[in-house]
Amino acid sequence: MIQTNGTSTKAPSMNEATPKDPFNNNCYGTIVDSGYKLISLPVLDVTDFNERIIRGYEEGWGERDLPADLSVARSLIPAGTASLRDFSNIAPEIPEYIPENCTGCMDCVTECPDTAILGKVLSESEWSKKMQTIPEGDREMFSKQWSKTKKYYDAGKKKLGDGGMFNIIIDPSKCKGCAECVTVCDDDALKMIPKTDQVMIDSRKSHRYFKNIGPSDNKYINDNLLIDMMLKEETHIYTGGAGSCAGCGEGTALRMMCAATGSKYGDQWGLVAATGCNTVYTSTYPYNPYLVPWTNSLFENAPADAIGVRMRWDQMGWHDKPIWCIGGDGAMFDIGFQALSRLFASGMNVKVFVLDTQVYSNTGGQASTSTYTGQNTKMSVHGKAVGGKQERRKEIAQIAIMHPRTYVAQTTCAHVNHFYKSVLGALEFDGPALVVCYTTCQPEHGVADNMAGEQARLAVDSRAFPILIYDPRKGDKVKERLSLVGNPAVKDDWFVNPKTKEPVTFIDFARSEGRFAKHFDKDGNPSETLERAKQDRLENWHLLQELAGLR
Amino acid sequence: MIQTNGTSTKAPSMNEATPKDPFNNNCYGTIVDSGYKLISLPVLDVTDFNERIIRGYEEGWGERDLPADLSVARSLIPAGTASLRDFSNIAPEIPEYIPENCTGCMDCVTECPDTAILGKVLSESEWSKKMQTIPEGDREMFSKQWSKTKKYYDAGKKKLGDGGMFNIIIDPSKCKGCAECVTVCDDDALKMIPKTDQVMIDSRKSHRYFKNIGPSDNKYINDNLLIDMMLKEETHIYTGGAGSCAGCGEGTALRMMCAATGSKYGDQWGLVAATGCNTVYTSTYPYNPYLVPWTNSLFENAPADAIGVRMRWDQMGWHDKPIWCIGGDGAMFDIGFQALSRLFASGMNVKVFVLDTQVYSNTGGQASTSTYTGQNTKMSVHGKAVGGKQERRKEIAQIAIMHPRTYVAQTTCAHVNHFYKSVLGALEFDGPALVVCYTTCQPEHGVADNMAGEQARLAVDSRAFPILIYDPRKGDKVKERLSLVGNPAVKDDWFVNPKTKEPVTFIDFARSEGRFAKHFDKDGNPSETLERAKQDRLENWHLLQELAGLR
Amino acid sequence: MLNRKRRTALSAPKATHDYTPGEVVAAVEFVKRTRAELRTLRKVRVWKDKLHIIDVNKDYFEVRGLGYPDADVVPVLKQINTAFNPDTIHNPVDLDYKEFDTGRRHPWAEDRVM
Amino acid sequence: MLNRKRRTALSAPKATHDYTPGEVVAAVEFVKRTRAELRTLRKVRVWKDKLHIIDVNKDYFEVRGLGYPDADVVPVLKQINTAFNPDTIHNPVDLDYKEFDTGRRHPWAEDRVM
Repeated sequence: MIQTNGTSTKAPSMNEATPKDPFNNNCYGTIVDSGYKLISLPVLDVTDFNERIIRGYEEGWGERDLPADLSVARSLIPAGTASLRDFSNIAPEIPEYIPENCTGCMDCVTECPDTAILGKVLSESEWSKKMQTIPEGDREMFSKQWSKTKKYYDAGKKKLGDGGMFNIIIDPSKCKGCAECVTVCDDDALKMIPKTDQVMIDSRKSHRYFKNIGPSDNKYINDNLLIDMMLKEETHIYTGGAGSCAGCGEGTALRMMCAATGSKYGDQWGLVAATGCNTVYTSTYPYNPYLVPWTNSLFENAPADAIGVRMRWDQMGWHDKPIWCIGGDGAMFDIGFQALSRLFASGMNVKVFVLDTQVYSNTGGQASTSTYTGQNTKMSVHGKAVGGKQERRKEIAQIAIMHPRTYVAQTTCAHVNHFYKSVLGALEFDGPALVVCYTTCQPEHGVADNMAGEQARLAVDSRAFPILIYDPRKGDKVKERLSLVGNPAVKDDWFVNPKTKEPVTFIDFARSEGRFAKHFDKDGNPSETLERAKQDRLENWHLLQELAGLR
Repeated sequence: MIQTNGTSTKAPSMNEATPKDPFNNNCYGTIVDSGYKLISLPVLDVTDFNERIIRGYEEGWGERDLPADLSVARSLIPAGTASLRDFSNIAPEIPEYIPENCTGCMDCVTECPDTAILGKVLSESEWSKKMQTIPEGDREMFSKQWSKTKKYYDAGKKKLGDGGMFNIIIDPSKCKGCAECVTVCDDDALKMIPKTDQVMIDSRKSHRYFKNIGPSDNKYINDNLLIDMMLKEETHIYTGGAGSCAGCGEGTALRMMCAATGSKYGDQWGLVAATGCNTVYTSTYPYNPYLVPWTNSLFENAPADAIGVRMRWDQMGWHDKPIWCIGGDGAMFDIGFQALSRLFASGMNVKVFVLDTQVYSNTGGQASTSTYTGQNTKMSVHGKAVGGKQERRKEIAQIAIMHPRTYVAQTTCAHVNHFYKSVLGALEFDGPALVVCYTTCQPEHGVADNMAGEQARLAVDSRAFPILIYDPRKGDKVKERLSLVGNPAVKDDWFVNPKTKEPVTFIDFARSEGRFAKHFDKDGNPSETLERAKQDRLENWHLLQELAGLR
Repeated sequence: MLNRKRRTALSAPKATHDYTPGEVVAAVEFVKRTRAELRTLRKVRVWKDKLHIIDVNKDYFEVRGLGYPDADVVPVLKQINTAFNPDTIHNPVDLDYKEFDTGRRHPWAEDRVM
Repeated sequence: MLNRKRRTALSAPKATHDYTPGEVVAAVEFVKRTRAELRTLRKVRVWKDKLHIIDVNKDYFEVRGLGYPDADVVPVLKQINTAFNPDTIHNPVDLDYKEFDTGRRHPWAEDRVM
């Protein structure tokens, strides 16, 4: 028998195994099982919502047959209901783990947009005992998925006398098959395989056993190694089951931001979201991936909304509970920019996280002020007369730096340590903070589903999107406060790609994405507009170098 | 007989002498007479408007008896109707000119908020002829108001063989008695005197003769001496008769901006105004001081409105006609900031002029993000618990500098040459430009009516409001583009006042204005909040010094 | 230019007061007359041993025998809203006189409450 | 760290093609098979005398006898949306091979008209 979570009744709970979900992969908790996130509110009955409304949608009759009662009419969604959503059947392939190649680097776990690939480390002695709890017929299948890495096993044996057994597991109910994890794995420890019946049964069982055997052993987790934070349950504030596209760069960004915040504050913090893709895929009724309080008012007023929440929380004495205000470039560079600026001027303790896809992704791809020169979008369509957007990109990071005492970072999910430092630095700062995160939008950028990390790295390498951290506490000059560490060849105009020995310019970045494809003639020569875009990016890089005292 | 403008009919035109206005001081044209600014539009009959609607308001029966016809309902106002407005009776005193002390510096003409003090220069030979046209009984009274200055007379005689006779005249129908002209005169050539009947008769006659004798002789006007531009009729785009407070700093700023633009473009340009004091006092029905097209949409969208006008003008081939978008700090730092930022990002040829009073003057004195720390306003009332505004001032100039290729200036009307250079530089620049002008708001700042210029100078001296010009064409580094020339002691923290030998800090500025009065205890010691404000201003100055390569 | 230019000499005072040490009340009472007999006040010049209260027309009152070294100068300066620093007002200075502005007013609706 | 780390060696190619000078069409036809027989393409490695078309699983096709000095390498690289610079592709380089990404796709509604 597969052990499941919760008590057994005649009608199994949505958080238990069911005939449709025989190994209870659709369930609360990420590394270990958990009950529903209950709440004491007269307007929201979590158990009723999850058992009745989620069931209606999961079984396919919700939209037709759910009564228009108060619960539905209020449109409130309990925390983490996306955990109960089943995505098993949306992709034809799934990653397979090859333990003998794994180094335990945690890149795959970190970069997954869907909380669908998980890691765990146990001491060998504890692991041996746990393996005995696995049904005999599955024991070999499951135990051979564990890896003896240098990082946990050899180092653990040396330091602690007991090696750490390391495991990577796929949650087949959440994986969308984007292959981002396979792409970021430099150790050939993951590959895509077809979802045969046997593959799916083994995957579902393995995920179930993974959750049953308890949490990671914290003694193998080095708190200074930020990338290991996802070995802890409290970092999994953003569950799988959100409705974002396969490989969505935003999903990863939100997961990592939630992980860093969760690592310090558990679930004692909140989110105010500006309308955009992020609000659609995290609140498509009745599915919510967040395990912390979340609200969405409008496109334009998220920072103002967050100011209001902050004031109320402060009145209640909750000064130490962080509030993140999140939105896309459309919301933050454009429509809500004034509210954002007002927030910075207020000096209030609200953190802002921008999912910068350089386009209004949600509404069909209109140009924003973040859009690059030459980019082909709605509102800047590439045609015979005009080749894409002609304006220059607005740089919200530099603008934020010029506001009174505001912490500012620009980062990407591909720069894991820089990302986590940016987010943790924002949280530690005693005032407003802005973290602008480059995120790939596959359909609007014109890149493959597995390319979010690679394209983010190329954006940085090509000076399309320099990373930076500006910390007002670091001295009394801008050049002491602004760090460009993390950008390659930080004193040069361009970084030289060691794989081609050629400088990596904005034109090289443009060659790799469909949104700029029309700028190249049939011989591959770039347009005059694209040359201007390259110059624009160089000037922007020069400005940053000057501000950082490097020029 | 006093000669008047226009043809004589049974019912004299509003642009002619009337029993109420026997010397026709309320008339079109500033240095010389002019007819109505006619326009060929089916929706606006200028002559009917001026003769019927203006007459109704000037004679006091307009609001009661004017029919609610289409003209009234449309709320369109012809150009320059404020010329016909009579302010003779709103102040008890009026300036008197003392020609023997005058140096012809043009400060009084330049700084008047109401186009009520005018200058003229004629060759002595022409002047002698013109004096013969003055009725004999008034000839001595008028001719002794002319001055033989070194600047025009001595230098003219030497260079041209004919000295320039210089005259300053008060328009008694427009003067509000603020005494700004007397205050800025360092030569004791102006003083305030009571408006006795004789004083008013002489003043009205003198103003009439002044207009009758024709324009200045251009050979005495050095185009490189910017302050002399107001000797030319085409610079008087902003007429007297606007409804601003006595001594309003904004009135001077708008006049000077209009003068500089008029000096290059005549009346071939336009204005888009954001709601605020400026729209109220320049369009209080039926009075309009502008001689160029003007529009006002909303508080928040003036830059967007200006983008639309620009696009249409460009479609019509009017690429070379400038558009100024004007607004207060409420409109530009706050409510319309997003539209402003969008305009900068567009790269479009629209110039923005901000009347920065550091407070929502029009709506009764609420704090804006431009308000200084410690300032006592509505929304930041000074009380026992909290001493005025606690936030720091937002610096829109630095923020604008971080936008793509935007010309930026910060200036004041007290720095005449800097002001004119800022405005002319903005006009010459082939893209978006921002000119932020410090302007005193007497009732909200708590200073006397005559203090606009003095307080603006002190704002600069005390680093409350550093002046700057940032010209993106001046090099490829910020430090090459940003000039702080014009600020005193530009390399030091504080300027030392030569009249006290003490450093002039923000606290000294605060001592001089009622808006900060509550920060001083009965012994004159500043509050902790004010010390923070001083530190904030020093840090802002340090930032500018760093950006300009001086630190 | 609207800038620190030459200042022309002032003519005779419109009224004078001879300060007697300890009699600051009399000096303040004298200064109160400026409200009525002078126009809008512009500035104050304070010598070691006298002070001028000057209006926009450069007419002025003179108080003799009271200068910046004296403690009693403070209430006189405060009476006319002078912008001076009480910490440094008495300091000696290598100048003929110190000069201060007097343009401060009560702002509109200063005591308004929301 | 998600960064330039060691690359493990590739195993044997899933298919090979021997390029004959002048027969670029055949090489392109071979490459078109990658659409079906490989997974999502990841990158291309180009030696002086051969090239590998590599998918996300690091399975790959090999074209022998065609390298970066050859003019015919261009249509082959273009066929699979390689991000390379045609001005410099043929330049000699002090590297075993040059490596390029192949992740470009048509963006959503690329040809939409407002």
